[in-house]
Amino acid sequence: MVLLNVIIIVFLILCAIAVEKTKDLLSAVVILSAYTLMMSVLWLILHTPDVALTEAAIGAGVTCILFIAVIMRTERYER
Amino acid sequence: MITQLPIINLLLFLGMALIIPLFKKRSFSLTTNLGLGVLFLVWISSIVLLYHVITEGAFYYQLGNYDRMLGIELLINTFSVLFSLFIVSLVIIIYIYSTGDATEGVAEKEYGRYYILLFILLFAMLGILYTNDLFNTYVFMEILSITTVSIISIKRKKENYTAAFRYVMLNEVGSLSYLFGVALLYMITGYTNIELVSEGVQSGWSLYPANILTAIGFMVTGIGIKAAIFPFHIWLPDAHSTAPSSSSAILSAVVVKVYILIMIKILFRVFGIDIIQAVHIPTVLLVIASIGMIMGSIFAIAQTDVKRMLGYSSVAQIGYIVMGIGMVSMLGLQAAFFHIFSHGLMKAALFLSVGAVIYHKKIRNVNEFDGIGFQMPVAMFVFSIAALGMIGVPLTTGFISKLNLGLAALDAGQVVLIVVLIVSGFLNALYYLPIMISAFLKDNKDQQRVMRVEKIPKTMLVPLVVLGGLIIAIGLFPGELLSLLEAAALSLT
Amino acid sequence: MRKRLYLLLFVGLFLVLSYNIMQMPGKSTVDAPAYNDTTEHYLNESIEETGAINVVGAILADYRAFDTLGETIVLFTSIVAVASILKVADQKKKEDDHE
Amino acid sequence: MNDIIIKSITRLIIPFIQLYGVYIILHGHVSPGGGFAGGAMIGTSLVLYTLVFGIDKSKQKFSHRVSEYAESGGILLYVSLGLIGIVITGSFLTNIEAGFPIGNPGSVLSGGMIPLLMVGIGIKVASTFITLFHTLIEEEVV
Amino acid sequence: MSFLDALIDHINYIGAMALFVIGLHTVVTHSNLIKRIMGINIMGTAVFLFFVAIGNVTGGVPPIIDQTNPDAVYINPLPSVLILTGIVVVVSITVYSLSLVIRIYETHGTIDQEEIAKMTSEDRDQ
Repeated sequence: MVLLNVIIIVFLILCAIAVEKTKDLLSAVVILSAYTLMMSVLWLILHTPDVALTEAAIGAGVTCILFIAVIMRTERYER
Repeated sequence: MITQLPIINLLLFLGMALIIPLFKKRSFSLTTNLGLGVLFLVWISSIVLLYHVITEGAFYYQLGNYDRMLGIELLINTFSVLFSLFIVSLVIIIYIYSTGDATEGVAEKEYGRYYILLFILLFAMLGILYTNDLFNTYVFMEILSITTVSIISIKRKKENYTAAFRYVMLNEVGSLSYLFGVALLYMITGYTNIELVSEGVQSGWSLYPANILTAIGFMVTGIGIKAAIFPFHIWLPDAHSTAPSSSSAILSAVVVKVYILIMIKILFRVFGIDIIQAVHIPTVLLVIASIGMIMGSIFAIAQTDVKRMLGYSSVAQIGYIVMGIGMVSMLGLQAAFFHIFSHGLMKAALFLSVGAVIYHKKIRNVNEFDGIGFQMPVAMFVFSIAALGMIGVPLTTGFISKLNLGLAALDAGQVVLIVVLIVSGFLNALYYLPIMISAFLKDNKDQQRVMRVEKIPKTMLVPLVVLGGLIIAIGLFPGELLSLLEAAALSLT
Repeated sequence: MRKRLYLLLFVGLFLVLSYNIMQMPGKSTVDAPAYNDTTEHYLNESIEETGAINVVGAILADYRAFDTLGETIVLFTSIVAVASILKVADQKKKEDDHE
Repeated sequence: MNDIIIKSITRLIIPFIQLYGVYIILHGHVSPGGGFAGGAMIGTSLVLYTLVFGIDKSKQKFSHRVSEYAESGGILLYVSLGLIGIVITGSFLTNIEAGFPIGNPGSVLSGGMIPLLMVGIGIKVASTFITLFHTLIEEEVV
Repeated sequence: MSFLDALIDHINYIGAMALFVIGLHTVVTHSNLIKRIMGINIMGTAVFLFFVAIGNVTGGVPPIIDQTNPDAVYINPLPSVLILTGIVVVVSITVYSLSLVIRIYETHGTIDQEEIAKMTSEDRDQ
């Protein structure tokens, strides 16, 4: 369990760095979504199913849809 | 019944915000009158509460009848009631003014939303003052930040959007830092109630100093960003200068003060004087305050837009308040409280009189103010009184607060601070006096030098006169207020 | 150059904070300072006091219901705020269509 | 999107998503979940409807007026439940002391006002998210 | 206790701190507005992870009381509640900032902070 925890933490940090480095905003949103989902998996491992459920629905679902909606109305690439 | 008043005050504001959409079809004056009625009700109940607290002492209000370690608790003491009364009174004055001039840049369709946001703003500010819970403070702080930002962006101008965006980003960084601090304190105490956390912090200081140190760092930085304390002030001039005039007055006179009050609450009630002195917070605050007072004034001199100038002046004035806090003595705290009052009055008067000039003459550039004192005597007269207060001329509230700060500095043995105070006063004079001189002494090519009362709505004139009168009245008779403020400072420890 | 400086600053911040964290209460057990009498009370008494077996739900909607009220108000405010920026008044839209 | 497969699958799947959302909301006090998660699920199901059938049709189903009532209604339900506490016990948002039935712990009908508050939160969250999505993808005319 | 053990014990806290700093870096250094909002989201989840790690108990079970098993060790429920509130707040702020981004794009034609700053300084010079 501890090993899984460490792996997920490393994965999260890599995802966060990837979000920062990606120039394509749409990809960045997809990575952010993966990051959030992985975060909710971590919270499931840490025995907080309530928060994991909410984060999966709100963070990964709604936030990313809203981000994509706005990127579609504005620019896709970061300069 | 009296013990129910705090929650009733909160619910009145909330209910008012919720029923405004129902009046969409009716005439708008009905809504504003109803809002004024609600404000007066809360004002009266705040006075009743103040009387109750002074005669019978502070009391707690437990939501849901749960013990403080389980549920959320409101603490009603002199500090919270006095400042909620101050906020409500100042907002009543600005509100009356705004019924004449909410128009400045706000589309007519948006009036309803503007007042919804205004009442939720009041709800959040009162909630912050009443609550005795760190996490509850965070929730109210988020309501406050989202409403303040949206009463800036509601004007729908180009520069409002960018100013609002910068504000919301920094605000959110500040909130999350504060939340991180709450997490660190929760980690070692297991409570979120301020008094229980404070006990836990005192006993945990020897065991987990790293937690407390990091928490102090995060919380002070986070709230420092929101309160525009000097190195974090970059959002303030843009945000306050682009907002509609009545919003600028509320933001500058009230909202920033609420964040400073949270900071006082956290420093004195959560951590306590011993710990903050052990980690040298007072020294840091004093240095930051001194730099802020000087630099804010220097930036203000360089501005040509009058509202931006007032924004930078706010940065300098926040320095005065932080200096009072940084002395960590009863006198210093009392002086800081008094300056919160006097700066609130003076900044509201300045922003509203400038708003009247913008409303009537459509000019914002300092260089175009020539001879305007003859065309708008009331507004410019109030402006002059408030500006003299800012400089620290006797007979105004500004003089009393500077006197108090100086006395507190002498008491603390920090003579350097008095020099800073005097220099800052001179710098203030450097940018306020030219406006007054050009307004009353210089000729304007187009207009004759005939003084006549300006033709602006009475709802705008009366608040201006009231504010000017209050500045002088409190400047002449500060005794009552000072003793109340002393009680408020005592109720913190 | 400026980016490098920022990177250095943030790495330094991270190192300082990590050093601090190492001195904080470590592995989470029931002996951790945060697991105190409040927690015990929530876990033991919530069924009698609220009748809910999910303690998170009990705290959310009963013990700390005021927080949740504040949070619904945040949602309400965000709707009003977004509408105040994005909604277009009737007349303006018509004018835009004419152009 | 005019794909018949997507449309029929969406028609099929949306009731189940919403049913699950309602289930999550109503079981907030006996199992993980509650108003936020369930409300967000219902909100996302409506977002899915908008994405597949277009915003005009979605607005017919979930019009501006309905969402306005739902938004205020959620908070008003919450506050009025709290006011019962003030009247009966003298404290805002009281649960069992204010006379709400405690029920049989573990069943759906338990927890006094907790399920009711969860319903209020759920309505609020669902309507908020769908309104925000509509507002963000298309400027609405007042 | 060796350094590695201490590191493993504190891994969630350190991860949260790292994510917080990465988010802060994104907010402060990037000039793309949408990227900055993403930074806020990362910072938010970092703080929530910190809360969850505080509430966690090794070998515990979720705080849903099982009356048939009185010996069960439950995790601390309070941090979960605080996060539930926090998540929704961060989403609200995100939505509001996104709507601002839409308007900024319409009025300025770009969502890059530096270009906007250049434009406004040109406006002021004129």
